[in-house]
Amino acid sequence: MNEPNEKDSVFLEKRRQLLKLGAAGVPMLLTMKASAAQPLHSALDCAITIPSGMCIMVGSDGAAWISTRYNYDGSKLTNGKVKQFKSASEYVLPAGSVPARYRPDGNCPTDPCSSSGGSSGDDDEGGHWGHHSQQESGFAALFDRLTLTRTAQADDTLYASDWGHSGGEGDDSDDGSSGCPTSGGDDDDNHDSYSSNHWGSSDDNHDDDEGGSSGSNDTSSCDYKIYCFDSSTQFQPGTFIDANGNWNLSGDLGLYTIVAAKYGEYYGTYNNFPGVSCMLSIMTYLNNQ
Amino acid sequence: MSRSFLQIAVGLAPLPTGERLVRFIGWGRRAHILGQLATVWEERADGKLAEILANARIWAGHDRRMLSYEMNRITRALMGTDIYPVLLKGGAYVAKALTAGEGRRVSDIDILVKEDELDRVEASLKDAGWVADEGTSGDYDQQYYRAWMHELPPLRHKSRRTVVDVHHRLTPRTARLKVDHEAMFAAARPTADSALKVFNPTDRFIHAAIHICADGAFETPERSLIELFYLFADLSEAEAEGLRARAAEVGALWPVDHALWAISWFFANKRARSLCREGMFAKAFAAPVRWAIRAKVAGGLRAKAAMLLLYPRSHLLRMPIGMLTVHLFRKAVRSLSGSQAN
Amino acid sequence: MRRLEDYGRRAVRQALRRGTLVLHLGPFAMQLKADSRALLAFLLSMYGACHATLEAGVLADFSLHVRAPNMIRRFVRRQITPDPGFYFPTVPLPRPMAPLALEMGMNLAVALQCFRFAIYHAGVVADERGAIAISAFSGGGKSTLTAALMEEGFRLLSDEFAIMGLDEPGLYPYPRPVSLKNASVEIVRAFAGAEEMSTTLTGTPKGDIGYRRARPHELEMMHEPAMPKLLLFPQFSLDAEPRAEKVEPGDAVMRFIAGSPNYHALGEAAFGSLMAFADSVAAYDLHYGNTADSIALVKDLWREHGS
Amino acid sequence: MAAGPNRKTWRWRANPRHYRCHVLGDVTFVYNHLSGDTHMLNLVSIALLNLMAERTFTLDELAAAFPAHMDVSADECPPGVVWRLFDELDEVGLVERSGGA
Repeated sequence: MNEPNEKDSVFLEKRRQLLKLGAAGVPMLLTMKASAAQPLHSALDCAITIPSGMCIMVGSDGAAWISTRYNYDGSKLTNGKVKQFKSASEYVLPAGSVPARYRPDGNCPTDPCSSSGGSSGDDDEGGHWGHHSQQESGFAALFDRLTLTRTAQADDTLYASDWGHSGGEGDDSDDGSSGCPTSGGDDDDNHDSYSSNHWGSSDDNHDDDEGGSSGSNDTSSCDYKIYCFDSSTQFQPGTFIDANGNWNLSGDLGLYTIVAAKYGEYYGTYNNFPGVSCMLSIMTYLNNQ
Repeated sequence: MSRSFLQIAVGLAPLPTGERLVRFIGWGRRAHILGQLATVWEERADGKLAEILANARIWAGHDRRMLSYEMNRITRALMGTDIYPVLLKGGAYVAKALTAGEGRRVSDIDILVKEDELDRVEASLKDAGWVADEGTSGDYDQQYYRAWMHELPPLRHKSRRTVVDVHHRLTPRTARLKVDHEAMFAAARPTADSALKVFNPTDRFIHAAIHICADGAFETPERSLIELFYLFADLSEAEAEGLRARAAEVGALWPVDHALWAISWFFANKRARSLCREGMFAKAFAAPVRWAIRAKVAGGLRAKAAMLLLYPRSHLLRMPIGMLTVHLFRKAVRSLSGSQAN
Repeated sequence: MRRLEDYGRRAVRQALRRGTLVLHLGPFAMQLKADSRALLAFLLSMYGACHATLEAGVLADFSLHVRAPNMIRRFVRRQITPDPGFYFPTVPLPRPMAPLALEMGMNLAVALQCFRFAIYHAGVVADERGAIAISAFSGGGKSTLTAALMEEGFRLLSDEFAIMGLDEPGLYPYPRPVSLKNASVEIVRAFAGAEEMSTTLTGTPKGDIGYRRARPHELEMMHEPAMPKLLLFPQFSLDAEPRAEKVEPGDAVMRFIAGSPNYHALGEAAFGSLMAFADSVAAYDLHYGNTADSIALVKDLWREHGS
Repeated sequence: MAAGPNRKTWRWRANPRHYRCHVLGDVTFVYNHLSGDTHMLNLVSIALLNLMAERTFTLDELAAAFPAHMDVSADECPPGVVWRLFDELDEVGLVERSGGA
């Protein structure tokens, strides 16, 4: 270490200035790290365009319904409207998808919420799979199978479809059956059926918009909250990532980012949820950091 | 994959050539064990192979540095307390410079503390900058870990982003397998340059067997088998002789028997086989499990079926059936760790 | 070693389908697998002069499987792995954009899986006097300037990465096509000539994308590193007065590290080479409003620092 | 944020075997062998690191010795600033405890 001459007056003055900054709380030491906050990497600088008229309805359990076809006027939500929204929704995410801060707070100015609380949503729609008292729900077996299917599928991809030689790797005789039946070709088919088999296909509801009648004695629902994007909005989700690679998500765009990421997590890119490709390239990048 | 690839991986069989070498390296890459291959083969390799192995060695070096620095930081955070945690798994292998720790890729550090120290450890770590990991900061996860698991919810350091798992038992409260972690804790020894302890070699093997055979770590079978192989090779004759007795004493005989079977089968290891003969696999489930392990290692479609057998099994061992479905579901739903950040 | 264009189209297609096509580019061997006409055409056009092998049994540093919409499966797998270790770079894009997926994948492979070199996000060109690194720090026209300098007697080392040795600051070539976005596509087409360019991909997540091919002599010299002399931070803004401002070496290093995907993982060897790099380069912010100005600025600086 | 508890009696030092320095103009880049991190220290923080490499200090001794080492008056370099500087070095593992009950 060749430290400069400590008696040098310019040098001393610089130290004094820095000490003043130090007294003001400015850090005197920086740790160098690759900053994910800089849109440095091509994977991070993509943008998402949210189509105009898209609304996200969030349930108190963190489930979400997404629709571009529901005209929400901002008025108080009723059970009828909730039903209509659900049938108009193009995408559905299961319970637990949306973090608590975006969920309805459950404080109904006009009561009925507290009494109907848990039961208003989950007895008819089958959308609330993650209810805590799963024993009653009757879906327990389904969760089980579903999860295992997902696990196995994902695993299959790892072992079966990465690099075509996989079939030949069991080249020893110690395993009984020979060459694994893992050709690249039927892989794709597997994945396709996987994507459409699970989680229900909401497209069937296409023309049901008018189906749910909003009857006159419709009670208000505070188990749901709706977020809408009026005009088409473009934003870069990469800007939500801080220098440590953590997400700092807030506001409606934060919610959209979460929903797009969740969608990608569950379904991949099959249904072209707006922005899912961008989210996935970002997630891939971050996961490799 | 096959036994022969595993045997090459630890240096028991010669490196293949040509297309088979390409398959071998592809296998090692997918199994995240190129670093381990590098420790065995880099010096004897040249050309592209040497470069691939050097790349893996440098990468694994980062994990190793991370682990030792996390030990340093945990020691710092607990300074002035009378708490001396036991380093588990990868951390212990690095601290003791074991072959099992060389080239191994790791993502977080595990420590074991006494149950009555848990609150103080959590408070100390939080004072030193660790926070609940984003992926498990929700009420459900926090409650789940505290109520049913054998560890605190993972703690992630705010600026370093590294994760520490603080255990106070070696198997969950709910597990059918009851391991006497207190006996193992009592036999743990201090390490040279930190306030952390490590298990003795016998208990280290026993814990790896529990973790791998009973705790779900078999999702990465190649890594797990190589780890068991090296830990077993590090046992002295006397330690190997006493292994099953100690396992019986701490209530971990069946995972140890499974581990011994796996070592004897996959690495054609005579010493493990001779210990196996002492008596095992009377239990009805042993055969399907052995099939599943073999199938999982072999990969391909059979691995998928094997996972159906192994995956819920490891969970069944950990928690009552009622808990199981909810947790499996939650686990599937749980986000991208980042997206629920505060 | 044979070039890709020396093989017949059918042989290349078969190898690409089987996944035995390996491109040998600078220090890296990249194994490719794909079943896409668009990709085959792109490869033959943009990588024709690149050294390649088609037979099985060739080891590669990276394996890239470009399977347009389906690659995302591996993303799901993340949930069940306890180890954040290694993933194939995967970029989910519609089929016609397979070339973009290939290029992004080849970038990601190096950025995320290479540890034999320190990687920094920068374009690099060189002549016999040494190398110029053009940092992407401020997003101000790195690729356009890189492509422009190729017309000024510099050879392309890399459009995307400064690939630096460990313990020594030499910069290594990885001569792949220069990736140009939106307005830059036409600017570069104008001075490089249309025959040097790929067809333009429109409507990608990054806008319009076109590629400028690496030239045969750059591929011939792909094993020859160059010593860095100049580090530039280009900042394009329309109608800006051209000027070059010296950057303090400490600041330059700080910005440069921020653009590295692997510096933190490499330990002391990367520190050693980066400090040697810092001692050997002069660093400047370049402000300019058009390509001609930027070239004039670089030529001035190169007269002073290229020696 | 502190890296852990501290006591008035604990003695601290910097161990030059655990890091490597490179001066670039007014800043010093320090590679930390323990963490693998690279830190950028300014003229003040490198002075504290260098002082602590000479011998061991309690926090109070450090606050008393640093102004003279910097060639400034104690008013210009109050103990609070020194302690915070110390915390920054402690946080990244550049200093270590060396005795003191």
